[in-house]
Amino acid sequence: MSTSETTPPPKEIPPPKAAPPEKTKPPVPAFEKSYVDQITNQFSDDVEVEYIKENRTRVNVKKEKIAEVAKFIKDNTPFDHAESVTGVDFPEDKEIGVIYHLGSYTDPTYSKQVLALATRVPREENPNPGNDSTKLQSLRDMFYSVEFHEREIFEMLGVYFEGHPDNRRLLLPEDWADLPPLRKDFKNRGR
Amino acid sequence: MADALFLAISILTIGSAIAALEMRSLVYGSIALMGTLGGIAGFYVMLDSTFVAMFQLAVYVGSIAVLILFTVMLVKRELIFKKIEDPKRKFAGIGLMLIVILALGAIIMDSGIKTITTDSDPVDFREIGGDFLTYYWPALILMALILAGSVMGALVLARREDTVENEQ
Amino acid sequence: MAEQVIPTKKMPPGLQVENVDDRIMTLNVGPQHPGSGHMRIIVKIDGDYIVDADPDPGYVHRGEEKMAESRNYITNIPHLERPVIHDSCNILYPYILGVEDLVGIEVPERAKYVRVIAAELNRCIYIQYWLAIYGIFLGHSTMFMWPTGDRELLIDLMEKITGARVTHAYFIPGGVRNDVPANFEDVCLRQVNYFEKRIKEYADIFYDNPILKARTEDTGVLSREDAIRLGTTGSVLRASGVDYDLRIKEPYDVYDELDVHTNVLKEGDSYARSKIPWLDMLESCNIIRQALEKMPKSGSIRKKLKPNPKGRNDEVYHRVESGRGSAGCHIISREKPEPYRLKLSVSSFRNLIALPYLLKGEKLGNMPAVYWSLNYWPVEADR
Amino acid sequence: MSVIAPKFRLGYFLKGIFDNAFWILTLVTLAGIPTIQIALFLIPLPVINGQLLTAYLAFTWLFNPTMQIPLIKALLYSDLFRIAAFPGFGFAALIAAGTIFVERKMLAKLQLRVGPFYCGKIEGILQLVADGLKLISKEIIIPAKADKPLFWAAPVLFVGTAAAFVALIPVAPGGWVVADLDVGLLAVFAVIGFFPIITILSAWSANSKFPFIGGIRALHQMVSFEIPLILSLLGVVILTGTLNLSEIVESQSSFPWIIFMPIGAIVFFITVLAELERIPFDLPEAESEIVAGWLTEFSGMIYGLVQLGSYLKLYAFAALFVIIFLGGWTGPVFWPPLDVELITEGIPIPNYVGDPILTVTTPGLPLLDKDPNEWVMQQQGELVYTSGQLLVSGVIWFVLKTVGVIFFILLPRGVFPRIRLDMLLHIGWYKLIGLSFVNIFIALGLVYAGVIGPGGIL
Repeated sequence: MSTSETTPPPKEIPPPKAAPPEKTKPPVPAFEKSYVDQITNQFSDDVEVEYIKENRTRVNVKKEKIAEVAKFIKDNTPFDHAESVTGVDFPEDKEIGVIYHLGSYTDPTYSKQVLALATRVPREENPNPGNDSTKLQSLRDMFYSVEFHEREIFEMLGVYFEGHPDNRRLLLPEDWADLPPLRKDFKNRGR
Repeated sequence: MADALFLAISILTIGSAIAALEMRSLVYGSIALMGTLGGIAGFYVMLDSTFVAMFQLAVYVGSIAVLILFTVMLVKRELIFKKIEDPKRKFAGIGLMLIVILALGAIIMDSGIKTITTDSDPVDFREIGGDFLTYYWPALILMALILAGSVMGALVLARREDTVENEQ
Repeated sequence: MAEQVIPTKKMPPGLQVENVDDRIMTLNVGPQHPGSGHMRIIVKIDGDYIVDADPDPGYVHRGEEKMAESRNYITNIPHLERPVIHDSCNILYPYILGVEDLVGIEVPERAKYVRVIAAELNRCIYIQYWLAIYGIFLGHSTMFMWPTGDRELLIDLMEKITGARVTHAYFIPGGVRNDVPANFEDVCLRQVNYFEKRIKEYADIFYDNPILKARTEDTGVLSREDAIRLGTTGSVLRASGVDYDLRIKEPYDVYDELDVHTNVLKEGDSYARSKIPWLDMLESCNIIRQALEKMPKSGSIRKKLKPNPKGRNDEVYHRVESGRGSAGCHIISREKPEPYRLKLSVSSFRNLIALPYLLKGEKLGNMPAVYWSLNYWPVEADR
Repeated sequence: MSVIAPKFRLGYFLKGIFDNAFWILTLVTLAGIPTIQIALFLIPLPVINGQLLTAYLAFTWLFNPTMQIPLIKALLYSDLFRIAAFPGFGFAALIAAGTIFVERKMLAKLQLRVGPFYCGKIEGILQLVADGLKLISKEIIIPAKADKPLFWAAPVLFVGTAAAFVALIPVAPGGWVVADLDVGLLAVFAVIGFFPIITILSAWSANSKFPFIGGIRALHQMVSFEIPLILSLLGVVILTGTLNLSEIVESQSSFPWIIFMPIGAIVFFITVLAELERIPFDLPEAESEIVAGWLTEFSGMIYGLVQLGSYLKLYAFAALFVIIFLGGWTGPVFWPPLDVELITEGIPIPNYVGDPILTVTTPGLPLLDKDPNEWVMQQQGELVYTSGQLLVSGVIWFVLKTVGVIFFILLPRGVFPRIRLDMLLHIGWYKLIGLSFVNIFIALGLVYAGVIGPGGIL
């Protein structure tokens, strides 16, 4: 399957932060900006607005503050459930990104909005899932629906979620001993 | 023919009774007990009382044995196959059985039951039924009502237990 | 809940039971079980009551997301519809919308209507299949045979449109793959009308059946608050009284030009959850008829796409309402022909979290009714 | 896969054939023929035309055309024929096979199934044979930790008990029943009581979880539905004053009991559905919950035996319903009654060339002659009618009614979903027992009002 050899990952993938093209951006939508501003006002240093587009916003958070920000969002904005949790491997930055997509069922005015709450955790070359520094606080107490998603991220990318009661594997076999398969250095056979 | 049949049924009854006591597996023991009860039904058939024999089969083999089996299967699995080997108790039991058989046999032989002869016809179950429906009808109705009442009562009791369980 | 440290040695979950009371029996429902689908539910029962249920998906895990990272945007189309081949148009829809967003291409008006018609037909096909299995799970073999029979009508129709019976791969960035046949409007209208007449008969034999009502009403009740808290979607959510349908709330393509109604029930039990898809089918028939009426009779069916398109340096997240609920697709793109990361946020995976929650405390006889009323498709959850 | 074994040698092959032939011949000579002779010694042989039928005479008469009819007649009235063929196993198995056939065709009609419509040449009758052959030829797999003696015994006992049930069913007037017991109905109850035991034993012996849950469910279901089953039949017993099934049928020569006790009939029908594990009550075999219930570990012919037993049981219960509530073999009769001479000896027809005798012969299965007992009984005034007065033979009426009841037993499979265990027990213990008590009180009321029953006006 894959090897955990220490060949450097290919260089052609530019990191996302490294390319902020300064073009004439479309005007920032007011409604989306209002609820993002709530978060930025509360956590001025720890959060960074990635983009505010129509119906879609993204906020990058430091990994230590993710639980606090999530609790603030849960308590002060109508976002009440997590739709999706995406884990992305960035071998260039030696980081793994975790993106929570939050939505709202209770407030009809927010029904189009999806707030992406993103963070990065350090990545290790020789992963030992659960026992290395690739750890993140679980948002399960704030958004219960991330339970299975976080289990999936754990097995697919090796991000251990502290505070998650059930960090077993979900989709992979119980005796999976290889690299977490969604990391970029896990090579598909024949590709 | 009748003698041979009697012998066969006796061997079946007594043998399966001994087996019911001696089997290590409780399930097989209860199956042997069913054999015993069935053998007794065979005796009733030989005595020309099929009515009693069928009741014996329906009630004892059909229902009581199911209850016994059901109880046995709810017992822990280790207990079903647990060996109880105690030769002292075994011999004491056999001796006690012999004493009881001898005593009962002596009493029966002594009581003169062997010499009783009667030519009157055995009572047919139809007559019993007819009497129940005609002369003793109040008793029948009373019995039916008591049976119905007891069933209802049992159901009420069972229901109360059920709701308690649900509350838990 | 107490924090649980990962055990160093992974045990199969079925063998992890220690110090369990003798009253509790562990049943492995699946993967070779007629009532589980392609998954395993580890059920612990105490008498007739389920005390614990642990879903264990992953038996049909294909690694679609990993596969998508090494294929370009066009060659990703056929394999991304594999998770739900019965609902292939709808499972492909968010990906197509995302790719159109990334490469910046407009879709012709006629193609949008064709897409809506194909998506609604496919939704009916999926729900019929789901309903058939729901019927046989409840021991109602007539309800197994009728939907599988009536489903053939729409499959024939889809075959006329796309050329394939099940896996269509019909939507492409910039439109649809090929135009509908010549007399398509008449044939489609006739088939859909007959289909609607047929599925209305299901009420007589299935949905109004007193035994079915007595059996599924008040079982597996999911309250409105819990449905929101668990983040469920689609029919499960709408059966619990939350009015949330992406076709209305976030209209994509031409759904904002059509008169779409959604079906919401308040009860949140298995019966309501099983009735919502059936009502959705009737609604789909309405949508198809409207779309057929409003569809431009001629025009381009797709925009010309330059070969091997590259995305821009961005990320997009698009959602559609599939046969089971919201299907989202999160594409992180670099300036490359293939996506950097593609995440399918599918409704089955989101609804699965409600299964252990609902099964705890139910009777064992309710397990199939509750499980399949979640509108769960194991292959989709595994991806 | 090689067709011929690699070590194949013609000499070994021939030697094997000769060995087998030698051993078969030896065993037949040493064991088979003496067994047959002992059996012939023990079996009481009939007297035909004043001659005791011996084995030698039987072989001789087989080729004598004048003696073949009496020989067959003697065979028809022998116990072996009754057990094996007509009222017993063969007849029931035929109806059971027909039941499977009808079930497939009917459900195909109801459920838009295409397979059974296009199966095979002659309406797919050969499909049954193919199924049977498949079951016979399949390997019998026994779970590793199963209790082997019980696991083997349970299907055989199941079929045996079902056959014992069939043996108690009379199908035609004149004692066409294998076991004509005075307490036939009680014997039926006794036999029914064996099914839960066999079920729970087989479920326990498989040493597997799903069969065990299925067996416990079957036990719950059968035990709780046996009580309303027995109680619902007591009303008829009170009215007829007999437990003999043939006499119960004969008491319905004017009207069937379903007219007076519809409640009992409904209760009995529902309990029959539950005892047979048919579809609204097929919890012991609920495939989406517990794989196949107590049949999960059965394979090959063991499974086939259980299926055979359950279809025999289906026939027996349907026949019991017909006997008790629908009047058994009674059908429309000639009215006014025919002359006795017309039935027995025949009336000479004047001005008719040829055979001048007009008789009423009995169509139906007791084809060749009327039962001699029947005539005697009629002379004694015990029978109101004879089979000669029936428009159609009683057996045909019986089969028609039984098939009708079987149809209604099969019908819910296309209409209802499965119910849950607690609903089932609730129906059994609360509703059906109460209704059967109502039925008993109706019967008692009819008796004490003097309308019907022993000494009643009807």
